[in-house]
Amino acid sequence: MTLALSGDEIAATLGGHFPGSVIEASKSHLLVKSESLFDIASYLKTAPGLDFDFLCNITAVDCFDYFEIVYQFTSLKHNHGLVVKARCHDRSNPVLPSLVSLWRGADLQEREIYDLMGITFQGHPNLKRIFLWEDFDGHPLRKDYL
Amino acid sequence: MPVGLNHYLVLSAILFSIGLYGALSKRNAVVILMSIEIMLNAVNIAMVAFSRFIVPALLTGQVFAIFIMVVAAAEVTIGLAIIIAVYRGRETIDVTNINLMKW
Amino acid sequence: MKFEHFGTGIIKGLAVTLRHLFRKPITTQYPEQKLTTSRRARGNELVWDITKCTACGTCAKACPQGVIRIVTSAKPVENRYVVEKFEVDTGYCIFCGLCVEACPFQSLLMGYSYERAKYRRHEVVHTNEMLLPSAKRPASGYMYPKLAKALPPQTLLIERDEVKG
Amino acid sequence: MALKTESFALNIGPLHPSTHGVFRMRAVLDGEVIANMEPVFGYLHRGIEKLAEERTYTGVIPLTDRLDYLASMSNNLAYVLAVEKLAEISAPERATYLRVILAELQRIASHLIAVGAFVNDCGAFFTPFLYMFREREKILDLFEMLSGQRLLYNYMRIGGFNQDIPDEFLPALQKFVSQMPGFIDEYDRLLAENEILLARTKGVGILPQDLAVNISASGPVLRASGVKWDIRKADPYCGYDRFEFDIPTGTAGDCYDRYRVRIEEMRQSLRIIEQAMKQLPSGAVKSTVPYLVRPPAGEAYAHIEAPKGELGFYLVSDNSIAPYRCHIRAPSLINLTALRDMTVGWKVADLIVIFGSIDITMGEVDR
Amino acid sequence: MAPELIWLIFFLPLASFVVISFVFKPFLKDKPRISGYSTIAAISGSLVLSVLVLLSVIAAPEHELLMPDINWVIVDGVVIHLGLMVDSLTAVMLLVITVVSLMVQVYSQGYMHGDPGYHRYFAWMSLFTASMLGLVLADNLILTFVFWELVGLCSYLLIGFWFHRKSAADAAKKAFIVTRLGDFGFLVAILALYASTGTFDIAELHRLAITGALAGTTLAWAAIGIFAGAAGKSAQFPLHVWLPDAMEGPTPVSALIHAATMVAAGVFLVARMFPLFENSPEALTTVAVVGGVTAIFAASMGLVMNDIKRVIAYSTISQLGYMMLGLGTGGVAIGIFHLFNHAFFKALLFLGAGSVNHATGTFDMRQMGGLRRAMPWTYATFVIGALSLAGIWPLSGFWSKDEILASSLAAQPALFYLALATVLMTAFYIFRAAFMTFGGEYRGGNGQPHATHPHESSPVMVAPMVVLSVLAVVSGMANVTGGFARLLGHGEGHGFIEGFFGILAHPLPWLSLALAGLGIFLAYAIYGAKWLSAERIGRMFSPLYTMLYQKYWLDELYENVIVRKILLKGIFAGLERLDNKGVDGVVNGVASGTIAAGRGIRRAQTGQLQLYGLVIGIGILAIVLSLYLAR
Amino acid sequence: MVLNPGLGMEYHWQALPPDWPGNFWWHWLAFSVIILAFVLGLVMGFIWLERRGIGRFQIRLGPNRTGPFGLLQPIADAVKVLLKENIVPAAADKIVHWLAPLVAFVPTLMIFAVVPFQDGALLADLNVGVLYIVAISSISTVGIFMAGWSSSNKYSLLAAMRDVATVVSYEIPVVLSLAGVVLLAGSLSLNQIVMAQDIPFILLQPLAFLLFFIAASAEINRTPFDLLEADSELVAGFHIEYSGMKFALFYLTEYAEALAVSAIIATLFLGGWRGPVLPPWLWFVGKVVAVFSVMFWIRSTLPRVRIDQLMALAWKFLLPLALINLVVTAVQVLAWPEASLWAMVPVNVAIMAALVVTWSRLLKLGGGRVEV
Amino acid sequence: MGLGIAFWALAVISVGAALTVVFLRDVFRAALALVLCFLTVAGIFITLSADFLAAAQVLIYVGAISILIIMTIMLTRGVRQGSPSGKLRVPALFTALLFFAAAAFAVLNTPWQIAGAPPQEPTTAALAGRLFGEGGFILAVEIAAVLLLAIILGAIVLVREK
Repeated sequence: MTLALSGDEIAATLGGHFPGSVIEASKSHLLVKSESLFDIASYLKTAPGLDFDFLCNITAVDCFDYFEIVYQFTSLKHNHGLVVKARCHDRSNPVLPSLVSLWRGADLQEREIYDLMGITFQGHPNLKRIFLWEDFDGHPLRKDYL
Repeated sequence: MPVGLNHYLVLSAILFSIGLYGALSKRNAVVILMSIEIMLNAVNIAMVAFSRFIVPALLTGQVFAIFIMVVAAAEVTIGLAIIIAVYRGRETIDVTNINLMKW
Repeated sequence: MKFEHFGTGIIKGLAVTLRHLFRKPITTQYPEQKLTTSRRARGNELVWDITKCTACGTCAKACPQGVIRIVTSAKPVENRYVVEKFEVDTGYCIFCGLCVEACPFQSLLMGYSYERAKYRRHEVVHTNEMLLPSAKRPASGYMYPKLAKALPPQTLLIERDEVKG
Repeated sequence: MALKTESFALNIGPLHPSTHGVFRMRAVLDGEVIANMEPVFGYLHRGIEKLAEERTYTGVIPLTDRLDYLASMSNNLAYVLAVEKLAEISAPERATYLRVILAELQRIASHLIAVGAFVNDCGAFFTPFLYMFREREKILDLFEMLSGQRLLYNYMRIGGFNQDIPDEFLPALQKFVSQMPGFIDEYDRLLAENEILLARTKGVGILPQDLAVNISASGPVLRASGVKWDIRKADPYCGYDRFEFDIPTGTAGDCYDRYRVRIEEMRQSLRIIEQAMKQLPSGAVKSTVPYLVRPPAGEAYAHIEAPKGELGFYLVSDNSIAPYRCHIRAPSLINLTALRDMTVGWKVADLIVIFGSIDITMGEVDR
Repeated sequence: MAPELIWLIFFLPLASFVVISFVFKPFLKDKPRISGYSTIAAISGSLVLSVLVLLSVIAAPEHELLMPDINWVIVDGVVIHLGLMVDSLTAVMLLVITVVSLMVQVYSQGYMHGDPGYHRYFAWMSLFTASMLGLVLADNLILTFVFWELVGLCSYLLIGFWFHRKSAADAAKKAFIVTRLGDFGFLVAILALYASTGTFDIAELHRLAITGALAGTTLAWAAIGIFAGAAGKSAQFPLHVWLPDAMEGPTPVSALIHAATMVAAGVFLVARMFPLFENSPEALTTVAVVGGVTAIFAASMGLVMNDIKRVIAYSTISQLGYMMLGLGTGGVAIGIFHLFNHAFFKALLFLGAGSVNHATGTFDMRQMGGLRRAMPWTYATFVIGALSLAGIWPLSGFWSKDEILASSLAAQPALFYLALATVLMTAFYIFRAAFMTFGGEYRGGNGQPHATHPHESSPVMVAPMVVLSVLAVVSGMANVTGGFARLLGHGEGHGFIEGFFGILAHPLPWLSLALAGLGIFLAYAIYGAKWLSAERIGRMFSPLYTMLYQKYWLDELYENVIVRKILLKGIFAGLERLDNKGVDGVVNGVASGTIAAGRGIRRAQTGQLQLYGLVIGIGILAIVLSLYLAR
Repeated sequence: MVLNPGLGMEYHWQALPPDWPGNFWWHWLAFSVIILAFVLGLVMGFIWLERRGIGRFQIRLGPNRTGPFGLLQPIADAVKVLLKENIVPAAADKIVHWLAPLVAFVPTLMIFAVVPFQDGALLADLNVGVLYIVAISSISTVGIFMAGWSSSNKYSLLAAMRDVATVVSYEIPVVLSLAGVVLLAGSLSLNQIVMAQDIPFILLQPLAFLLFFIAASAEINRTPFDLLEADSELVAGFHIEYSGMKFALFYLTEYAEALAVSAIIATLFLGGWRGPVLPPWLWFVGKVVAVFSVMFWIRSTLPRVRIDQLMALAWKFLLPLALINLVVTAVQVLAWPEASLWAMVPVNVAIMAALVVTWSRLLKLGGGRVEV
Repeated sequence: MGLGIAFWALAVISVGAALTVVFLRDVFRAALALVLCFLTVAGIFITLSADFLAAAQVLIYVGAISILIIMTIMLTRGVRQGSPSGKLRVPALFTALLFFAAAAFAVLNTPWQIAGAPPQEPTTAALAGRLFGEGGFILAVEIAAVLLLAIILGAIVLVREK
């Protein structure tokens, strides 16, 4: 059974390395500052005992006030998983760091989010629309898109 | 006038002249090569005609024609190889732009 | 090409196809031969039992495509609303069967027939009488095991294709 | 040709026999060799994630049928598992076993198509494809018997199934399970040692193990690269831990390994089905679930090992009758991430083979 | 014996070469052993056939098998045959070559194990063996010369086998160039002979020389020219300088090429053309003198070398001098008999050196020592070889050396004393090497980890050494009865026992045995028991030691004086001056005129092919027209 | 026998059956008609046979609607194809596009001029028959190339390039493997070769048969070498832009080529029209159909090779083996005792097996990534 | 008569094809015309009783050379705009005409010694005898073989990448 790591415990270890980066930690997930997302992700990828080598899933949720990006990390080595979230509060120009340089699996998923949710991932090598055409207006998965 | 040796030889001369003109005047290297092939064919016709009309029992002319074919095949192979090599380096097969032999 | 098995692999494959040459074809010559569909078949139309329908609209709510339109009389008759118009736009229907599943009065059933293509687009919109069961439009046993029992058993390829590999 | 020529762009797709739907690859060729390749998506984008936000939880199930339309059962399963997780509903025991049987049958059906189409991409004149279709038809017969349709089953429900299996199902299934291994052996005789197939697939389109993990590949693609990762073992759902089966893995990560892994997985699926049939309990197939499911606010991620890979549904509920957000982790899409890396430097013919060996369904890629 | 089978002797190794080069090397890179096996198989086949040839020759020793059947080149009346000449000399040489080659190839299986150039090595070894066999089989001088150069080429390739080492590459070049100097003489001799006789046929030349049709100065110069070639190949003074350097090649190569076969080709050539020498006293004397001088000269240098392979190399030069001496004073049988024996024990010594090197990683004897215990087999076989080389009764070296001594005493007493001194030196230096290598305590090898604990080489390397050591013991018996000499044309026979012990009834053997014993004793005293300090003796004879150690400064002489001073500064500089002032003046004048003209004409040179074609076409037309009009 | 005093080429046309009514012109006309009928009829038969046969290999029925057993299907197809609109791409090189099907088809038809249907029953018993076949068949390539080039379509251009590469490579093994047969028969005339086959040459030249079968399949682009029409890669290859009558000609060419190769194999390796009991022409047709059946059996089974593997197969496998076969045959012809020809059969089969196995082991053909 | 018709037809077609090769701008079509020219020359060989040579002509020229030429055309750019004539057009034309005049003059003014003997029957065996037989051209054949080998190597070296 894939062990879902508790956000609290991870937050405790993360607090030492990246003070102030964790906004909220619960049993189910970990909410981090979007600025430190990349550092935390690279830490999670390599830290011994964690070894999250598999970026299972990325998705974005439009919560009106903010966009919430949900990362599902999995470690094939230890068979455990962790949910990390980050938020974008700027609705007009939401920006997050791209994780493509860590996990290339993020490539198409980030493009999909960019396309459908309109969140820009900085550092993505090929951030283009993926499902819709280039001059498509708007981002359909936003709640305010009709 | 029944068709005789002269007919073939004149045909050969015509083809050779056409080939000569092409070889001297065209700018595309491949076309030049093609013109040279026409010239070689013209020679072959003359050879075979000689063989047929002058020494029909010996076939010497046909033997020569075979050798000419061999040489033609060789010439085309190496010529095309040169053309491709030149094209790779110079991006053109226009012989007026190929003046490696200058000086 | 690597000839790892120097052609024996190719020969084995040829033997397999050769054996198939002597098997019975598994295809059906459709218009002459027809296979019986599943007893729970969800054919390409709905069958409506006008007598049981109370126009409650549950089916319309359950429909993910919104193809069911029900217009009832303004006044109840015998404590029931009368259906004035029950309309299914088969053109948009995805035959998911959720309406049949949702109907609390067993008045909506899936159709059993399938050769019901139409030439005009408006003909696919079925209303009232057109939805009633008939010999041409039998109802399927989808969600109704009793109905299903009465239908002929489905033809299964597994029964026909006896040859073992 | 060994000669260096001008490179030129070649559009493969969106309407091309070997793109398995409407997929487009914009390839830059140098002679026959792929110098660059860019996949173009979106020709079948229907916005299913957005549509799901407008439907009831039950009403989404027909939509999931249309994701990977070659493996609708698996999509149904993943979705209902996610909703059950979100709403804290559990299915009855009989339903759990049935779900395993159906999911594994679906896996066999999907792999049959995958392998058949893959060999077709290698240029076999439809023969293996048709042989495999024959077996797939038998599975579709079974599914039709259960759900009334052959492709878009819409059979699973939150908390179980919409109706119990008919009596004639189990005997037919038994017959199928006993016949199928013989057919798989036949496929092996036809293909496994065929020199041409070996030449076309061995060492072609290698996806190294570290790259496979890094691109989040899953399913047979990941396992062919030598990673022993199967959600049925790693994170068992539907009681997969009650069954004995092996996870076949490849070594080289080439097209041939992906083909072999799929063939072996079919055998393992048959093992699971046999066990599940023996253990199948009687009882209800659906637990009591309100007509309109209204899960508590929150979120849930449920994933299953679908035929193409890890299929996950991420659902967010705001305590209404419709999901607030429904995200689908589509294995077909994510497995394509490394397509460029795998194909550049190979020939056009290899591009088709490599693409075929990944096994995607456009309905799932574009959603 | 069918001639086709004799051809096969030559073609088997050649086929091996072809197969290795064109099949194994490109296609079976990962299976190097196969090329070794094919070489061994081919040479084994040749060996069997050679034995058959030898048997048939023994059965009818007077019968010369001549097969000048195939017309090779016909140019303007000059016919060059491809043919075989199989007489007793050839038969003996075939046996020597195939046996030693086979042993060396077997040994190489172990020695070259894991070398990246394994295929290449065996390809060249096969080619060498084939060429060497062709050389001894050839029936005319042109063919001989072709194979002569082929073995030279193989020698060049194999010396430079590890061409990435500069020293090896230089040594290969040096060997090639120095031997070419001699070959020039050989070629001139061939052409001179052809000019005067009109034939390249060896048998024909023999006949002419014996009947006296070919005589006088021509014959003398031709013989000396041939001897120049032989001296180059056989490393005779003053062309010996390449052979010590040639030790840069792999040791089995040294054993095969630079000890047993190729260097002996010079001796063979003189023997092959012996009727010419026989009828030219000047040439014969030259051969004897050069041989005798080389013998002692090389032996003296061998006294002080620290590199075991160089010691053996100088020993080889010295022994080749012996052979020449034997040829020059006693005739074919004596020289070739020594060649026959020498091939076995010298190959053995080289293989032993290689085995030692394999264990210690070095050739420097100062870093060895004490290998007696670590490598008993190598030790035993090496000592047998050394004893044979030193000429200890009844080992093979004794028999042939004794005959050379005897013949030189009879013909050239002055050279006899040189030879006697050589006996002493030979015994000394070879046992010096033996004691430094195997006696005392181990001194660490080249310092690499694997060398700290030397151990015996693999059986595949030891086995050939054992075989060769057996041969080194018994090969001398071939002439105990006088059979060998009889086979090669003269000498009378006597019983085996009579010959075996009867030789001790003469004083000469005792003298040489005593000198050899003295040499061994001295070596033991200095290097074995350390009664005398080597350094002190070295200091005592410091100038002499230095001279020997610097190889009489011959290399420097060649390099600095002849090449640099005389050639470059003297002749070339003079020529240069003439060239610069005289010739160039004229040339420059013409050139500047031409340039001036060219500047004008060069406009016509557009580089456009078609223009050239056009001009050619017009030219042809003009010629045709003018011819027509002129008619 | 002077057959055509008018043309002055009398020496080409050798003995006709003596009882042939009339003179040369009859022969010419009759045989032209016979050949046309034979080719067209058998091609239709082949199309039907292949579709039905592959259907049965794929456990389905194949065409069975038009006529009994679907026998009229090829005719229906032909009618359909002929009635279709003829579309020429706007960017096409029109003249070449028009000419291409003809250039491809005519030489294929010409091949049958030298194929004997029974003893002496052939249009022209050329004494250079085998050479003629090889020479003529290479012309179709030009037609295919013209089609690929003139369509202004990248797929068809790729197919054309593949075709040229294939033909240039495979001409050599074809000629070399036929040389073995010619050596054995001692004649280039097909009728003479048939006459020489007291033992069918497939037994005496099994390796040559294998090589010729492979190489010829590649030259006429039959599976597994059908790279120029590779439906999974190049969609339809060189005739992607052809429709209507022109497409029909290409379709016809394809099957006529298969028929030609079948006929050549039947003539050169299977003893041609020779056989007991049945009339010779029936034997001939039977053998042709048998060879073709093997072809579509293979087609129904095997995947397609890749272009570099195709090249590698020609240069590294077929060519060396063909050379070896030629040498072996030459030696055998010179040295084999005449009486024991049957003994040659097991020897040659053994040689073939050994060569194929060793070559397969020795050479790792093809494969590998091409770095850009 | 028939021979005459055949000759004239073939001659006209071949000259026309040759002119097309030289004057057409589209190189690809020029190459096709070249194929036609080769074929007609093969036909002319047949009228000259050289059957083996005709087959060889088709095999070598049509089957190999023209295909190589076409392939080279494909590999280079600018096929349609083709092959313009160079600056040497006029002198070339002059030379060619002069050559033709000279050759025709020579041909017509030479008293050829036409042999009355009938041409060889099937030439294949006779040709083989001439090439490989006693007193034949075996040396030339071998030289041709060496030439071909050299050409193969040369072509490979030239076209090899890097």
